[in-house]
Amino acid sequence: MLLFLLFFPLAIGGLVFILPGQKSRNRMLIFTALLHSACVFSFWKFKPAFVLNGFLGLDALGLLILSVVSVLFLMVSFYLMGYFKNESDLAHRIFIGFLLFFLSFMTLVTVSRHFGLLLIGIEATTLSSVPLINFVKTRQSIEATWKFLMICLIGIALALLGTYFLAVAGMDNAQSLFLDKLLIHAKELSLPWFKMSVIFLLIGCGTKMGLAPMHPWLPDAHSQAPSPVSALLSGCLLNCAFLSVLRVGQVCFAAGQTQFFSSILILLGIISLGVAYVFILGQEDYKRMFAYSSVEHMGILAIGIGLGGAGIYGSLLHVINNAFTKGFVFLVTGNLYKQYHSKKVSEVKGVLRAYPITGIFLLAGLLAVSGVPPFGTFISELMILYAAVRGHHYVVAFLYCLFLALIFIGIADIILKMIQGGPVHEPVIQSPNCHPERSEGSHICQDSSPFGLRMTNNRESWSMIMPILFLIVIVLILGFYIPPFLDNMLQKASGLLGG
Amino acid sequence: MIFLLVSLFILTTSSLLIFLFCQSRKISARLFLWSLVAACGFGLLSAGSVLCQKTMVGPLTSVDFQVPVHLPLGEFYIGIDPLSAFFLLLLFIVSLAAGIYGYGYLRDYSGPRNVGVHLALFHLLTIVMVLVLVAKNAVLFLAAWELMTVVSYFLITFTNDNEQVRKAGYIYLIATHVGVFCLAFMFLVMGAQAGSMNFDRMTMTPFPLGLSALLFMLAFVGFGIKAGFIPFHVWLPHAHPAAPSYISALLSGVLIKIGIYGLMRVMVIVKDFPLWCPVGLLIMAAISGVGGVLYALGQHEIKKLLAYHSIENIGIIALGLGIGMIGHAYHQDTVALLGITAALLHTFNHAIFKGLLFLSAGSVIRSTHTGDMEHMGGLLKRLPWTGHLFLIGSLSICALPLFNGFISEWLVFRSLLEGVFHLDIFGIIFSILGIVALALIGGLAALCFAKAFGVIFLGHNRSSEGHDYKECDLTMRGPMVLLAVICLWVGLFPTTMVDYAFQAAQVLTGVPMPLALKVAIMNPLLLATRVLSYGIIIFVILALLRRFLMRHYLVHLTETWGCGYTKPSSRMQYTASSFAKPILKIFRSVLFFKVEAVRPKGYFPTEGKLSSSVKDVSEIFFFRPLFFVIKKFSRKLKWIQSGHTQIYILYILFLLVILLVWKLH
Amino acid sequence: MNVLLLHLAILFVFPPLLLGSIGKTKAFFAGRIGPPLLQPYYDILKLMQKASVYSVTTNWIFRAAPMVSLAAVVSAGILMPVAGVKPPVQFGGDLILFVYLLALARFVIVLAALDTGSSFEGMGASREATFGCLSEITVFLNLTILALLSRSLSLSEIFLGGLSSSWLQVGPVLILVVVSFFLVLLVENSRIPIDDPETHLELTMIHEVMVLDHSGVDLAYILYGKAVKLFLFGTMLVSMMMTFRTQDLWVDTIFFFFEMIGFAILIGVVESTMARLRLNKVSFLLFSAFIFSIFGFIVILVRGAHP
Amino acid sequence: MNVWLDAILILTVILGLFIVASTRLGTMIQILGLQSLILGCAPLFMYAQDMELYIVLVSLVVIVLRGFIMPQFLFWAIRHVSLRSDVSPLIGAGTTLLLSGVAIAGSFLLASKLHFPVKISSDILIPSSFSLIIMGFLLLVGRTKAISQVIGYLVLENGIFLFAILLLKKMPLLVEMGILLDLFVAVLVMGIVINHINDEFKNMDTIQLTTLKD
Repeated sequence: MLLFLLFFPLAIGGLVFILPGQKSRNRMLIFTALLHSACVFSFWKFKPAFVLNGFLGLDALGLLILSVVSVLFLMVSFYLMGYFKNESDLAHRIFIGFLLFFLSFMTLVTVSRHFGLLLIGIEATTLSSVPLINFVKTRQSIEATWKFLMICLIGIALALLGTYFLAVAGMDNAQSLFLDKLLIHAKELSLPWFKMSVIFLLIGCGTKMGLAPMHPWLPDAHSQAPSPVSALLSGCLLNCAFLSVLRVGQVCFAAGQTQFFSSILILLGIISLGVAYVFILGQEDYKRMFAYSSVEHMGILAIGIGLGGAGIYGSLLHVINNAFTKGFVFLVTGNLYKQYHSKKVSEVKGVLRAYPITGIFLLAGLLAVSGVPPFGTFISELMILYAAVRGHHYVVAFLYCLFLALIFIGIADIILKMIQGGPVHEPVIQSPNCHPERSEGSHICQDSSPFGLRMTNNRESWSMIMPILFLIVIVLILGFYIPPFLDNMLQKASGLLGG
Repeated sequence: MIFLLVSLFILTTSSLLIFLFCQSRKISARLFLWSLVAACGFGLLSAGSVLCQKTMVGPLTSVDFQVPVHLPLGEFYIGIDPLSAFFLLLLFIVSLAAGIYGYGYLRDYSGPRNVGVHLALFHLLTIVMVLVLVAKNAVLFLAAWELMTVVSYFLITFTNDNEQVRKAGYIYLIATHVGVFCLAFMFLVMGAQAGSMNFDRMTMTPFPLGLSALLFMLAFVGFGIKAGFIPFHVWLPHAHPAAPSYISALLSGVLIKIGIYGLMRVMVIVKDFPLWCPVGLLIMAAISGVGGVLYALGQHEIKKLLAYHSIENIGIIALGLGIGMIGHAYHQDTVALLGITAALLHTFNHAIFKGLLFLSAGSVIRSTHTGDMEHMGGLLKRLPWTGHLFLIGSLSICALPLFNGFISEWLVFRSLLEGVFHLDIFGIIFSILGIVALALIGGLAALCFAKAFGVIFLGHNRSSEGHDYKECDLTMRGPMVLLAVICLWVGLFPTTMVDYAFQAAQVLTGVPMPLALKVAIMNPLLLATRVLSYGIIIFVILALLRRFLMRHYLVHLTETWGCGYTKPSSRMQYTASSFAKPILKIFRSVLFFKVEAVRPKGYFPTEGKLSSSVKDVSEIFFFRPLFFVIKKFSRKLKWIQSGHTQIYILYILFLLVILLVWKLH
Repeated sequence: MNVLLLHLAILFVFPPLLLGSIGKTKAFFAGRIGPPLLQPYYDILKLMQKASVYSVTTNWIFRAAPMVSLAAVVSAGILMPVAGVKPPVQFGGDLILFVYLLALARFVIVLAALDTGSSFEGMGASREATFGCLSEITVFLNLTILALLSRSLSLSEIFLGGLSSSWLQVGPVLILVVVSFFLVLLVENSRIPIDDPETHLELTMIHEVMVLDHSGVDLAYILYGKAVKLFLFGTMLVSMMMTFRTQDLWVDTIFFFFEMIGFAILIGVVESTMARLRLNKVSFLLFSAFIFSIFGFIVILVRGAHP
Repeated sequence: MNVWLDAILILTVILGLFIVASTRLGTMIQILGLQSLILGCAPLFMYAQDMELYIVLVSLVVIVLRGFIMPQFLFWAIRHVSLRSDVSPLIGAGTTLLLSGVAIAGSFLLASKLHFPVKISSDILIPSSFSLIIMGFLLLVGRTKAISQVIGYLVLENGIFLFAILLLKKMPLLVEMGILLDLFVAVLVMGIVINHINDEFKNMDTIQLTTLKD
């Protein structure tokens, strides 16, 4: 079953390269996504067996992340139907194909039970997301791709070294890098090597996860990629990286080194919050702003895990909330870009008036991103704060509150500027460099009439609204009510980390 | 309880319906009106039923209701005890009045905004405020509180094409949301102590003094921002002029009171604080009261003026609360009960008359199209209803006898005097401080409203262009009349409300009210009202005498005596700024009172100019610099994201080295 | 019953006589014979028979104000013990009501002044309101001190023997209170050196300028109200100082009569020996009064004369 | 046999020094290829006593992939580039050399600090791998040409592989192969991206890649 889950998207991805016709490719994409999520949800009922003599297996953590990935991917693939209008056939082939590869590699990350395999999966996700980020080959996007590639590869190299250290640490007992074996023998690992490995692994996976100060690739990549891709990056990819951090955490918990592990994570988390505050305040590019808010939320996750106890449950819950929130927020930015052809905050005005639906979505985005009820992020962030208070980490709690408040100030300032007031009447014309997403840039010529805005408003197609709506609804529901099955799963998962 | 649930149900469904029908304004408005009336009716029933219960079970009788919804920390657990009921009472009254008024106000609104959505939001605000008042679980409380902030933000920025309005809304959102973090921190500390987020459990658990001091400070900041204590009041004077008048009525009548409610709720949960906490509260209250009214004196924008008066009245409320807490700390039940009762009653009264004032100010602005008092004058003839209602409001807010403000301020004074009698030196000193502050507040408030009413409604009209002032219609007049009637009712027959206030106060003090004390409080009030009735009789006699004496003179009318000036013009009247100048000059050192004058020169003088202004200290000298520093700091650090891949790689290396050194030296 | 009647009689009949005797005193110092002692009564009666002129600018407020203020002042008088006679109404905390009734009286007159829309009356109103609200604090503070000394919150208990023991205990405090109260009294009743009731140069006046437009009955009411207010303050001052009472009603009344005359003469002396202060000095005067009573408090707290 | 192994290790380190020292891209790539090739042989010497097919396989793949294909590919990637030397590096060649000398010393020190759980056939293996890693970082940080950064990355990877030799037996074949494949694909992708850079910017100086910042 797992193998099917792995190789089916891979195969389809291969098939897509030779498949003619965008429609059929889109259908293929959606079909795959549907099947994938169907399988994943069957796993909630029937637990899949380990395969490849224990290389692949699915525990609560993996299942959690996997389902998030799968749902978000499904939504994004729906969104893509309305997103691509007219771009070159080849580009489309490549895009869809690598999208599917990306999916399968993310699946690999979530199901792998072996550290080596885990890292292979992560590196694979990196490589397969390169063509997606570099979809429109402008200078900025190439630069972003290059940075993304270099920094992530280096990070993963360090993580690889870390796994080797882990193997060395377990040389005379665990004898291998299988997660389960390590968990059993965790107590006998030789400490210095183990600690070194943890440090390397954390830095490596932290780089991929976008924790400051390894974050610099993140804002560039997210802002330059096409919006659906940014949604996938910050909704799925970062969580996969987070999963690898959690795996390290599992071992540390088993080895009784939680203190060591959590101190590092809390440090990184606080730094990320600080960095997010610095760059969100007075940010001119709204996609960059949301990217930095991803950094912030990764920081929150790290802090939650570091605090332990209720914090682990909280941050696992926050994984879900944040993934969907970020997903729909970036999709909304896609809509915005379609309508305004600019990522500059200063050139987007009066959204709420000109495009009511997008405006409301953006508003929901503001509230959800900054953890305002009734959105689920509120509960999860509150739980993490609770963990901090419960554990008497008053300094952490204080900094957490302070930075969240400052970040809210920044985000609210920007988004309120965008949604309120009267709409700008003349559409904004720019030099082609300023809008990397050429596929969307192609609308400009039609829009350069005073009524361009109205016209684009009509173009706000259902396929670009429904997925966003769906995601928003999920986050909303999670704010009111956590269904028991999810609760059990979260309990089980946090149990793995000693929560 | 069932009544409350019914009214909540009505509000929820109708708000949804309104949202659905928001395209057709007619339907949505009708729907809004009737659902509001029904819901508020049921709500008042529920509040009344709790307050009227004459059970000897003790003060802490509360009716509960719980929905089995699982959330990690929170659950949907609500209940009404007298304290909540008391606030529900004023909430429903004011939102009823404000809602009906708003219905009339928006009837001929022809702007770009969608009225239906606005009305739905109004319902939503009522719902969440009710939830805040009845929540018995900290997380539910926080969520409702946060929602309250957000929804009210959208109501305030109804006309957000205006830059001013956007700025005001932004300040409001920021201020209150920052406050929320303090509250979250506080409640979580409580929860961690109690092991549960339910208020009942928290009330059971004892808190060590140090912790309770921390909690008090957090609560003071968190709730104080909402309630508008100086120096956290910055959002108030911006938000009120920006918002539509009925929204400001709701804001200043109910929303900021909910801050007070929160403070009281914390006092219910954490019973005893170290003595300096209530003393600090008293001092802050004195500062807010005096400062608020002084700033109000310096304002010439009618709604700004009213906003600062809200700050002043919050100060008065907190004076009562503070002396009550001090009495509680000294175990002087008389002082405690009196003070808290006074605070509660003044909360109610202020809600009523401030609502009245804002609504009437709204209809003034609506007919004059300006909020600047310097362009008004002589409106009493043109807007008789509005004028007289405003007069009643200002008489009440000046706490003059016959009106409700007097009753509550009398109680506050009484409690402070009791404090002077029953406490030791330390207590006496602060009671005296309170007395002085309150006396000063009373005098200044009278001065300020003499100015406001006189300049707006009396004398000649100052505005250059002739307006067609049209008086507001019944839907706007009705609510104002309702509020005015309540003002007079409480002023002349205070027993009922005082009784309710006692009920609520017992929840705070935790001791049931001894009957003797109740009598000792009630009797003077009754006697005072009797004196007032004597006064009325005397007035009638005088009036009759006057009528009798003037029976065979025909009254002849002339111009006002211009003291020898041949052509007195309306511009020669005393303006608002000149009226307030003497007192402001006396306090100029604290107010940064400044007068810029361009004097006319030469034989054929060109036009001169004279304008006076006061500076809001905490805004100008604290918050603006603070935000400036924050922004500057973040701009200073932008170099981190330099764009060089090599540098980024260096970061990774550095972190690696640091961690290795830190962890494995 | 007859006691009650006596109280009301004194309250209603006596006040203008104070004005008269002040006038006499000043005339004596000026070396004139001056108007007869009962001149104020004549004035009031004369005004009552005259018709009134009203400005077209004004509303009903202008006409109602004199009556309201007089009613307020008189009903404040109902709380005040006169000549050792218990007032008709007394209750704990009536001193608050007392002050607020006087405030009401002032408030309506200020509104009436603004109602005329005249620049001068506006000026007067502004000054009156300003000094009024400053003096109110001191009045409250003094009353609080007296309440603290006599352990009660009602005027009648304070002034009917509540203070008799305090002179022996904390005499200096009472002296301070009396001084500051006297200063406040001058301000409240707009006497020299704060304000000059005789001159009619608008710019220098405070109270008089407010009532420039009133005429006929209304002016009569205002004059009478002024007299009653002065009477009330005088009563307080006198009964602060003269705490000695024989329990015989009539003797006390006679005593009181002479005390009040003495008070009037004192005012007259002050008025004829002092010059009018500059307006911006008035606030200093009020401030010093405030300081006096605060100082009194400190003495009390140090002496530990509080419960 | 340890002598051989040590010789190989020392040789790799020295080659690494050469790479660090040289500024001509061509030579760098060639030396890199040579180094990888020698590294590929290292396992054969290390596990000379108990040779297994699987080890031979791994080392063969390494020799082919890293020794021959990757260098060729890198040459292909820079085929259009006119200016073939990394002028104006952020850190000059001399400094880099000095630093790498320090790095070598440091890594020997570090390796002596932590003791390896089981007996290793050569005690300079770990230090040399560390020093290769650090050299890789030096290149990554110090050079501005995109291609030289790729080379730096590869040197880093070589260092890691050197370490991995120790664990060759513990690692399942699947994982080893996966890692190698990943590396190979990574180099491919890098090459492609470098091509894009060439097309867009007309040369591959990463100094131009600094437009995205705050």
